[in-house]
Amino acid sequence: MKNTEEIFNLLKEKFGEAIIELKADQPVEAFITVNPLELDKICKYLAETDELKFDSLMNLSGVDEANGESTKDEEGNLTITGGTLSVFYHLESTSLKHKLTLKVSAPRENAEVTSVSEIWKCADWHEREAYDLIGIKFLNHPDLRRILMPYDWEAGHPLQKDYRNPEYYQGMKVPY
Amino acid sequence: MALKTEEMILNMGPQHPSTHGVLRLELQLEGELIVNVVPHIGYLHRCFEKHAEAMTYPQVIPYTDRMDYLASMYNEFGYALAVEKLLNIEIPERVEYIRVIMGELQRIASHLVAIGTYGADIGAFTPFLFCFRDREKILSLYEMTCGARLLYNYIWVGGVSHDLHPDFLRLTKEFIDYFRPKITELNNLLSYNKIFIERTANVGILKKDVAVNYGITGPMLRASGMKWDLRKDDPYSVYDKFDFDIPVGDGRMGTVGDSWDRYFVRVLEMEESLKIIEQAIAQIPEGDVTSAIPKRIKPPVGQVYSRVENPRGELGYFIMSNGTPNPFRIKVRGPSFINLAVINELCKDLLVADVITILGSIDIVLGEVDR
Amino acid sequence: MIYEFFSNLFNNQVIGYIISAALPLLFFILPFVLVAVYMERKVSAHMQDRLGPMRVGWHGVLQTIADLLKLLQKEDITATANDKPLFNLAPIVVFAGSYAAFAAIPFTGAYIGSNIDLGIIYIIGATGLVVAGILMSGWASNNKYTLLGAMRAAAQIISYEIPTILVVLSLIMITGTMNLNTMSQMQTGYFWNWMILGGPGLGVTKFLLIPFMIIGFFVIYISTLAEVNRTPFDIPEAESELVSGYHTEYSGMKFSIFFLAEYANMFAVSAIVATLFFGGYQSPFGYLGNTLGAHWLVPIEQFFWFAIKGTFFVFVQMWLRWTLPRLRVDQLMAVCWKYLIPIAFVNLIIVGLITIL
Amino acid sequence: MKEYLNNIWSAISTIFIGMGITWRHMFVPSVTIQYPDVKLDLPERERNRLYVNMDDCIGCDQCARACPVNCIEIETVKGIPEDDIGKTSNGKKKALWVTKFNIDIAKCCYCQLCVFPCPTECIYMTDVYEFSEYDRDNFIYDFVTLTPEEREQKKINYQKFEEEKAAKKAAAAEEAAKAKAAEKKDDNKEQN
Repeated sequence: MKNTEEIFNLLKEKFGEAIIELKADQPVEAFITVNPLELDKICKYLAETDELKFDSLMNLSGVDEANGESTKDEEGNLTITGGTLSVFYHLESTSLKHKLTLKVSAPRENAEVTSVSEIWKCADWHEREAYDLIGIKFLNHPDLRRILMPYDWEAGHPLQKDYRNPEYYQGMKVPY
Repeated sequence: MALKTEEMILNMGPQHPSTHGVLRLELQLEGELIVNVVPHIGYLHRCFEKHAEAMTYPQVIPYTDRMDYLASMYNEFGYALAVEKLLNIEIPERVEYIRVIMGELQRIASHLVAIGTYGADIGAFTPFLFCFRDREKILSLYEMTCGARLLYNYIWVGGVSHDLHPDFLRLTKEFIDYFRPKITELNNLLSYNKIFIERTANVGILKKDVAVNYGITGPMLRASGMKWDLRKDDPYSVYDKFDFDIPVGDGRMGTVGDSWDRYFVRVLEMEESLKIIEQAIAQIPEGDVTSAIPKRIKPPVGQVYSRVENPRGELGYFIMSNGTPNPFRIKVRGPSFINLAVINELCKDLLVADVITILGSIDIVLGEVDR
Repeated sequence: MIYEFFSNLFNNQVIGYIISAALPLLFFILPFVLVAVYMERKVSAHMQDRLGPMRVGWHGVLQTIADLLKLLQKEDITATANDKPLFNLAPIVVFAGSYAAFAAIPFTGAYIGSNIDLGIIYIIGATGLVVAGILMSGWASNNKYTLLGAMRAAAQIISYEIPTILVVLSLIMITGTMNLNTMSQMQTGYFWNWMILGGPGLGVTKFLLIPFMIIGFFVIYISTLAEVNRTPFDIPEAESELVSGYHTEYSGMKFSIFFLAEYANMFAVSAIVATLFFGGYQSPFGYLGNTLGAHWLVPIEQFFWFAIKGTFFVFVQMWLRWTLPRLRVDQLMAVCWKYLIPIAFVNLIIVGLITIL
Repeated sequence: MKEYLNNIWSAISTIFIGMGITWRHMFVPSVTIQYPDVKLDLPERERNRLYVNMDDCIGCDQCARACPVNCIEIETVKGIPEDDIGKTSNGKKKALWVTKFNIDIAKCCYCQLCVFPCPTECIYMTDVYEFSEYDRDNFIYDFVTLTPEEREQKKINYQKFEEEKAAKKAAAAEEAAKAKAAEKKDDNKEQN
């Protein structure tokens, strides 16, 4: 059993620059921020090292942090430029009973994170959901399609803070 | 050389009697043998998470009810725990006990639906109605307590909306006495029936390591032989004060982790839940139930991941707060959503009829899969 | 018999044919189906702690008639992709198959549509037409579910005819006749003369036969259950898998013809089982008409007993349906080929040896 | 062979056990309630149709804010000093005319969140559950006791009152401004 700080030190030693920071001053949960493009390697290490053995991915949640520049047009529609989209990974080891939270942030305009669906199969649908609702692209994902929204939904990703409903979808009026 | 024939695509759902809602399964068939199953979900998508961003924290609770509508009480329970963790508030002892009693009754009610509809999927219609008959009794208990039968809005952040009805504990005891023999009857009628065993045993075997890798939780994981229950392994509320077992699949009728095990773990869990309720009724303290409800919920900036053992598995709430009365982001890790993802793995090289068997044993609620 | 009566009455062969052919339909099958559907609903309801239909008439007795009227009014939907001639023909073929079986069933000693010597074999042959109708409906609907249902039905019905025939064969060996009327007449007297209790006559043979007759009865009852697609063998309709199998695409009157055929078939196989093993129309305790000296009463009594027996077996079919789950396709075949056929075959040989004794 | 016979035995025995259970249930009294003729007794906490007791409503808008589906719409007009709006049952004096109190019961999710914040306990859920309608517009329940003309009148009254007040204020303000301007001039002079 290891706490987040020990794991952070371990990872820092192993991966160096890819591990960005440990944030423990916020309430409830400490998390480690890592580089989105090296995430798969880090996760592989976390899942396969004997002293860590994170064999289960509890949750994967994409977040639109809305920390860019937001402008409102005359109708009150919000547009956000810049800033980041993030993904939180909640890992757990069923044998060693410790937990870990990872965070990756990618630039909003071209959010790319490496996929972990090879390591934990359940990440497959989680990542598809994050892609569908937030618009984060997962590199090396086997089948990155929309999952909850219709496959031909063209109006963007609904959980982004500046999402706007389209007027029409396939000839049907959207806001009823 | 085997003759290569054209595969048939059979579209099962969205309108199909046994997909438990509006799930669409695209089956690639070789005769009646399944080559591949592609699930298509989202027909019930309401974007709960987007709604929640526009709501205040207490207003989200009615929305959580509508995710897993067969286990609404537990959805509220999980949500309330998550927000309480974020706010860091103490809950009166009586509230914890009430929540546990309600949660376990909900587990029985939810498992009754799972078992009943599973019987109906296999073709036995009578157990289905017996299960619903008994579930009605639980719903009446709920109605007495909070006025609603299905979508309760009963467990609030920091407390519960009403104290227990004066008759509640007596009637619950009566229900327990009434219900115990019904489980035996159900077992005789359905669980040990040879045809039922033939249909479910050795069908859709889920290995333990595959289950963990797919993030499977709840009765499904336990049926695969893994003793993993958040009520014991990561105790929340007052679950550590009760004495109960975690039933695991033992492959009594076939292989460990087959559909029969998944079904039977649920039957055994109902008995364990009865045990917990009995203990909770004996131990419940007096006290006020609404004193800890905060007037204005405005959590500090931060994020929390909190999870409970829902009747279907690990129900997790990831809540991110930016210090306003509205949650910045709520993500729900629905157990049905994750458990459904494994269906392709389970259905390979089986018959069409087995897809129904396996889908029923996963016990999904589409309201939660699609959110 | 009945044909002769009518052709003499009207002095015209054609009218005699038509009336004698229409009699069982009008006076037996339609009323029976109305009663059976009501019974099915009430039996299932009470087994499930429900009440069933309660609104139309006293305890809902007129519910089936209301349903019938509803079905008559319904729009007859034919999808564009259907093969129309086959699609329209299929329900008629199915009904013709099950209706034809009634021709050789002896309702009383005085009423049998056609008293042919090949009775039982004719019935088994004629009901084979049902398979053709089901296949036609499944194919013509142009729907994958109906096709799967029809294929399953064809495989199932054809396979299950084998154990049926094997058991029938063992009875033919004992009685030496294939005429159902003769077979019923042989079992006259009291219930210990029924074939299930070793048939008429006394002696070692009778008592030796009893266990094998019971086995034979179970085999034929199970296999006829499968032939009429009832639970646990209702996989061609398998509501939870195939929506409703081969008649998914049918609506209105065509659907109700399928429905009619299903219930008519249920009675037909029950009647066959009753005739073969339970004395057909014979009363278990002798006849009131004979004791009173009123001989015209005997056929009415016989009809009463026949209806009671047939309805009882239909009731058992319903009872099974509301108790048991459904088998899978391969298991269904396994039950037939691995269990019923060997048992029936061994049974046949032993019965044969006993009759030689 | 043993397995074969065992299979036959277990199949037959479990089928008969099951048939025994269903047979027994034929004689168990059924649980069905013949709904429109017989009705269940509802518990006292039943949560069904919303009702507003307008005598007590002070138009505070708390219920509308608590509603997660925005099915309550409230509009109020301030009373003018001459109006007697009445008192609530717990003795509070009302200050607002409620000119619109619509509940769209078709949108309502029966969560009871509106009931708890009400300071006068005038909105509550009743046990009426049979209120189907043929027209969707009939689901918008209007609870206001005033007639439409009265509502208009109250609005006009208030507007007039406001205008008068504004006029008075304006007049007062003008005077004040004049005075101020005069003062300012003095100030300017002084500064200069």
